[in-house]
Amino acid sequence: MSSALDSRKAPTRQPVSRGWAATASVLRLRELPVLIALSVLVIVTYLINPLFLSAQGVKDLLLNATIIMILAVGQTLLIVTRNIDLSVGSILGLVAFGTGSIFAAMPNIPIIAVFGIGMAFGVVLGAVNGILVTVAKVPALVITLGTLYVFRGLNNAWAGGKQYFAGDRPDAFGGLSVDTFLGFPIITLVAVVVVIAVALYMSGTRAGRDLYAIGSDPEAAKAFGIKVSKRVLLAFLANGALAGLAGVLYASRFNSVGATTGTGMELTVIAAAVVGGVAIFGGSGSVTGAALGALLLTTITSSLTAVRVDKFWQQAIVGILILAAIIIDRLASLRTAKKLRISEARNV
Amino acid sequence: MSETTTPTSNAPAPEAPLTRSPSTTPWRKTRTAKLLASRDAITIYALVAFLIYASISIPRFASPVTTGFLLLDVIPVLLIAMPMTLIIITGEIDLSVASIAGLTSATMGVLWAGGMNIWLVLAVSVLVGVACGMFNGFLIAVLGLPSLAVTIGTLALFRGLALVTIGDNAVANFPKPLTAFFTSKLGATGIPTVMIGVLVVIIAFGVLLHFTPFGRGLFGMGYSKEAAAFVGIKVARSKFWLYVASGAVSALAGIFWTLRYTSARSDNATGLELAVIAAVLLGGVSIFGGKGSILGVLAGVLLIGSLNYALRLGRVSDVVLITVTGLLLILSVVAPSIGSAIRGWRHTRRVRRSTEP
Amino acid sequence: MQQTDSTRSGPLREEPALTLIHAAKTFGPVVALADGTIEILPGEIHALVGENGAGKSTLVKILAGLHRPDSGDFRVAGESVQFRSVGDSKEAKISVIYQEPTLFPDLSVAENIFIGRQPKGRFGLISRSAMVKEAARLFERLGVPIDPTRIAEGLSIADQQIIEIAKAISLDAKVLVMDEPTAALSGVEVDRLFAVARSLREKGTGILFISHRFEEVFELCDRITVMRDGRYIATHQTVDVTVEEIVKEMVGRDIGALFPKTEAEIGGVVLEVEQLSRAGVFKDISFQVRSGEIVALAGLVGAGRTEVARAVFGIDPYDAGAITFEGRRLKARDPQASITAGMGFVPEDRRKQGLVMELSVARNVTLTLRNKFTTAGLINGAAERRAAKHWSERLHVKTGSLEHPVSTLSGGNQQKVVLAKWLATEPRLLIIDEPTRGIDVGTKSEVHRLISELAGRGIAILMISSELPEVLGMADKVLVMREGQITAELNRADANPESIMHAATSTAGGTP
Amino acid sequence: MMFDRKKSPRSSRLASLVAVTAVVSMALTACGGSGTPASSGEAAGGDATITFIPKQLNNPYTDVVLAGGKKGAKEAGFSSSNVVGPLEASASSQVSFINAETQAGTNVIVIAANDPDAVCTALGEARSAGAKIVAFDSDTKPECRDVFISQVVAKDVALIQTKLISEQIGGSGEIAILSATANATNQNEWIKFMEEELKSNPAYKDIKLVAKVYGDDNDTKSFQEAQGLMQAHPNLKGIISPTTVGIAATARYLSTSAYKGKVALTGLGLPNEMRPFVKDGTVKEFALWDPAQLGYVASFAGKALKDGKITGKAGDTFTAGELGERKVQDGGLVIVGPPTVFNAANIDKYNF
Repeated sequence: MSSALDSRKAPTRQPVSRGWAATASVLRLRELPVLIALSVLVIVTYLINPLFLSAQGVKDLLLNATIIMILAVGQTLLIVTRNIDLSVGSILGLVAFGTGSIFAAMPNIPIIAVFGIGMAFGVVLGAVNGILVTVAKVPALVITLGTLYVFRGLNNAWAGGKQYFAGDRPDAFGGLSVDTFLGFPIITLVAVVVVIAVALYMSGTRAGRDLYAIGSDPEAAKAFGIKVSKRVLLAFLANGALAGLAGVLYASRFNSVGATTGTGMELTVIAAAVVGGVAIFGGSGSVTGAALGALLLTTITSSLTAVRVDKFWQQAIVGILILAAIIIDRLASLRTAKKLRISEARNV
Repeated sequence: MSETTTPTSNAPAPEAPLTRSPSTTPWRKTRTAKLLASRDAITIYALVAFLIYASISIPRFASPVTTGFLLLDVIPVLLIAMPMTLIIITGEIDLSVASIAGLTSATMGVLWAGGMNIWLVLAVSVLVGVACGMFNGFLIAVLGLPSLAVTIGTLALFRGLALVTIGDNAVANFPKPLTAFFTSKLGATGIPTVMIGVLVVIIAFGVLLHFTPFGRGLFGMGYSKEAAAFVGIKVARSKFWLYVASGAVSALAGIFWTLRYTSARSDNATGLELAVIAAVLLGGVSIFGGKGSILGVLAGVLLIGSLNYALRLGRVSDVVLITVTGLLLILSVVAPSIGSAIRGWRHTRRVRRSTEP
Repeated sequence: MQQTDSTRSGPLREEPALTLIHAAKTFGPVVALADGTIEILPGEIHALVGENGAGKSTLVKILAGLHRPDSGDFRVAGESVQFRSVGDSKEAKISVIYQEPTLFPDLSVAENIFIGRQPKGRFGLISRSAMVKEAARLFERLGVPIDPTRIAEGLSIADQQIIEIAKAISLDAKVLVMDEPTAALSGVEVDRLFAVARSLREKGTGILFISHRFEEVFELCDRITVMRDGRYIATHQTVDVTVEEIVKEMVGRDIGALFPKTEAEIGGVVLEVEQLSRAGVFKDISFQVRSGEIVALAGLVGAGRTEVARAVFGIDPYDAGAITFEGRRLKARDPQASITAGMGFVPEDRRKQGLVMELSVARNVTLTLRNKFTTAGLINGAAERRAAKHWSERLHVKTGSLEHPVSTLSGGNQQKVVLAKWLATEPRLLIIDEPTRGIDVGTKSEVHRLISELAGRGIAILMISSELPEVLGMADKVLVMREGQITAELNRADANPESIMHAATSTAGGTP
Repeated sequence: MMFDRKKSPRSSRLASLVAVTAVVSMALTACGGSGTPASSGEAAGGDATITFIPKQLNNPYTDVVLAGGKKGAKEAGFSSSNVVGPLEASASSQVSFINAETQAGTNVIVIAANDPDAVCTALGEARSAGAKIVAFDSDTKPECRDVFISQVVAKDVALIQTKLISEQIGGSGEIAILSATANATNQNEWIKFMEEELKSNPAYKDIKLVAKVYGDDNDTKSFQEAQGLMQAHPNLKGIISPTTVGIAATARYLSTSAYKGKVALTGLGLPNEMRPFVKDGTVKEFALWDPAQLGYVASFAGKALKDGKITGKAGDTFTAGELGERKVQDGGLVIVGPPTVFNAANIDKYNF
């Protein structure tokens, strides 16, 4: 018996064929179930209501996901390091209103400058979170719950009853969320570029990998010499910048920006990341997954409307989806653990 | 019984195994001082200081009317904060509480409109809350899923079910005597009659947390689930029942909400979860688990509540209120660590200086 | 097994790879290190020994750049250095392997080796394939079959240490510090580790080896430095000293026999385990423990010993079989029922499992007794405090106040709190998993004597130990496990190192 | 209450005490500072006070209404007028404001109810404490207030919107309604009249109402509801949105989509918000009354109630400043004035 076992765990691993390894690693991807769910959803909806995939339908679908997608990417940067930002909705609101104010004050300002200012504003707000979390060493959950209120309060104080409308902004700015390039709305392309850039950073740079290490075991990361505080602070800044970008895009797409813009968005964003396979306690998950999660969540809403499912069911279905995502993750890790347990026991 | 188990002469302990010097175990010298300087005591001081200040400087604040309106306002938060305190002490969280309250409210509306007996309606509504709690508890305690993620999911799910249940209707014609009861006051004290029930809940959770073996176990679990398991604490089972309790109490809050405002709607109590958590953390409960007290939380809830009410009485905009709530929350966690950071820095400098030639 | 080659002639007098002279470090009022002095030559294996609290860990952390010494002279390759961070230490080619390896569980094995300096490929992005290839090459060189692409979570401690060593090799470390690397390893794994260490020595790496196991120190190391109470005591050529001399320097006095086994009267069966099985973990485990008897579960790490004990106590589930305690069937998965029945469990990981580190000494002691000090369901605080005081004094727990968190106590005192906690329940069976793991020599014999005494009072003891001398010295009966099964049941008379190792490994040289 | 905690340095305790006290006193300073503005002279010997509680603060429509209200309060002779209210329009959030006003002894409370029932108990308490209750914009249950200031006759509002949509879609086709919250009293009443009119009026026999959706007076939500309508109902010809937030969001969606000019949109909107959409052809015509007048009349009604000139029963009359005399109708209803229809020709004449 033991010889049979021995031969199975032969020390020299047979080199697996490259093609098979690639296929296997694709199949192991956590993003796969999300992608499948998304495809099934789109196809079924299309079969019931062909209008769902009309040019306008696709455009709406992508536009709906754009802002949540960008926010989910930023959130992933933080969740991977075992942090979280509950204040993104408030940051988005402040930046969106700020964008409205800028155009009101300087109607001829170049649009690119507005993006710059919006993102810089986001960075400043992100820095408030990041500095409080890293310098005072207190949990991000509590700090950003606090800044969720504080930023919203500032937004209300600043905006009061004032709202800026699409008509107050240059047409070219609003046009960003109307015009398409190769069938894709321009702001969606911006989001895609953001996703790709951050995904490359997270998987292909040392600093990006450090983020995973930090989330995987913060103490070990410190012992290993990774500059934990610096990296986490940078993640907060990046998240702030992305929330700022989302705020500017919000102002481009929607009609009014005011005191309550972006309220309650934080849970949708976190839900998108969770559905996309980002582990809530850090260490694993990808930006692409989170972006797909955002796309899935927003698409569900649209397709339920398109197939005329009672709209009251929408929120319940979103809830079920989140639960399904974490249960799937759990089952997968249990299976791996069991496999490892068995092989460990024999591999003495 | 406790006397007999206190080991005396027949205890099977080894007689003085080798140790170099017999130890002394001083007990009392730090206990009182520690209690007086503890994190939750700070919140209590702040509450008392604020109440004194408000009574003196805000016209009409010091009156039984204030007591009544203030308490009516904080009752839902106060109720839910109780199980939330216990849950956070074990190192978990429940974000779905407000949605459970909403679902309860929706259920009440539909059943009452459907002609069910009001007492039966109330009973079923509590059962709905219990069922929601069991669902959370099953996912978190039995399947071992992270509570933060699970309850974000059930936050959406339960609120969604509330919408499915009652749609966009509102049911308002609850029996007059019942709704009147929920806003009635105890004589001239201004204290709402329902506070008696709320007090029972508070005392029950306070005793459960601080004076029972179960409560002891919760603190242990909050620090180390594994160590807790080794001393026979039923980690999963304790958590499960905490979530059930949370569901049941959230249902009570939902019932209170519905009858106080005589309106059963799917969006009742939306966003209450963040208010509850903010109050609990302000009351000195550690988000990492293991630390906290019911008394501190009580002070936290009342501090936010009375601040709230005082500001409204002074017609200060809610803008100030939410900003202040946020700042309080941040400062309550940041201030101690800044304090200790400064201490640490001073110490290092002193050592450096003394050792450098 | 390897030949002891510590007779190798004294190293050439060359530039030391690292010297630390009179280093001091205080934390508030606590002096962690009063005089840290060590010299590591290239191509030597240098042992650092001392009791717990002697300052070894602080010294290691200074070398690692985690702590900055308040004073003292620190040189690497002759150059005076001031490490401000772990990065500085790495820069100076110092690699530290901690007792509990610090891998990132979510990252792949290859990534764990190369974190922070992953090889770059096109466009300046990390080249995963180059990384995996390089890791595979390292493992090949170390002769271990670890898949570089798997995630680190779930790896055995031995494998984790190998990965740490691979990391050190790939860093081209000039000094390798190993803090108790063998504490959790089985015999075979220790041999593998030693082979690697020796080959590194041949290549000129200076190795600092910290261990409580003298046979290892004497087998492997060239020189030995002894520390006591935060101070440097002496450095010896291994060939010039004996274990007794070293121990004397460590404790500052003579200590008695290491394994003070006293004969106890063996009574009736307390615990009977029949055909206990759990898929993939252990199978058909049957044994009995009688009152006053010390039964040792021996075997290699990962053979399933701890898992059996956990299942018996009710922490883990089991698929089949029965556990009978004093004639009554025990419920599965219910530690509380086991405690009520009269069982206690001193787990191997004191910090994570044995104690709630942030809770006070008193709370820890009475945690097992939560249900005893109650009146009408409510805790009687006074009775609880009396019990805590009583048992802490009985075991001579040294603490400023019973209100202090357990984390402020020394390792030995913490272990006493764990024991106090269980003795307070007046158990009739005590399961002790690795009773002396990470405990210094002085406390070690104290713990051994305590266990003997407990057996003498009629308590049944089920002891899991990876230290053969401990097993041979203490046990009345030895059960040897291999791959989840009991392969031998030896009486005290029949138990010897050969018989146990044979049963534990079965096929000689079963190293993969 | 004896739980163990990490021994932590006393100074950190002190730090948090200082911090908490600092914030609290800061809040109080704010309270003392802006809480009782100089204008509100409580002390002026029993002079009347009035407080407006809108559905939600920081809403442009509300701001116009309140500006009118403030103006009216001044002219009517109130010694102080205040605005308090929740930041989010939820059913129960207005109650604690009513409570605080009750305690503050405010003479007249003017409220736009988020939920006709939820505010009733609190208003009852306010009335028994001597306050007069004027509902405006959105009614409470009739027994909970003294008078209700309505924009226009509810039925007129409904009819003008059905008329506009019928004209714009040429009298036949599918239409949908995008409303505020599902419980909004006034919107629901209008929708009821619209449905009746569509059924009973033979001129509308070819118009089919296919959907009613709710954007909760939230810009994003309304936007997405509009989008959903287009997808779920490919043959949709027109949308009625009887709420200012809803019509603006829908207009924004239509103007940025392929449906611009193909799907008609009308309803109730603010000219300032709708101007670009009227000019770019997304919206042809829409309606609204002058919101400022609503607040203005409410103030005068409140004063008349306070002075005992009217009691809220049918037939009472009072003078609403520059707008002249107003008469209380059945059910305590006071009508402000007829709605205006805005289109490209006249929209630039209005600034609200």
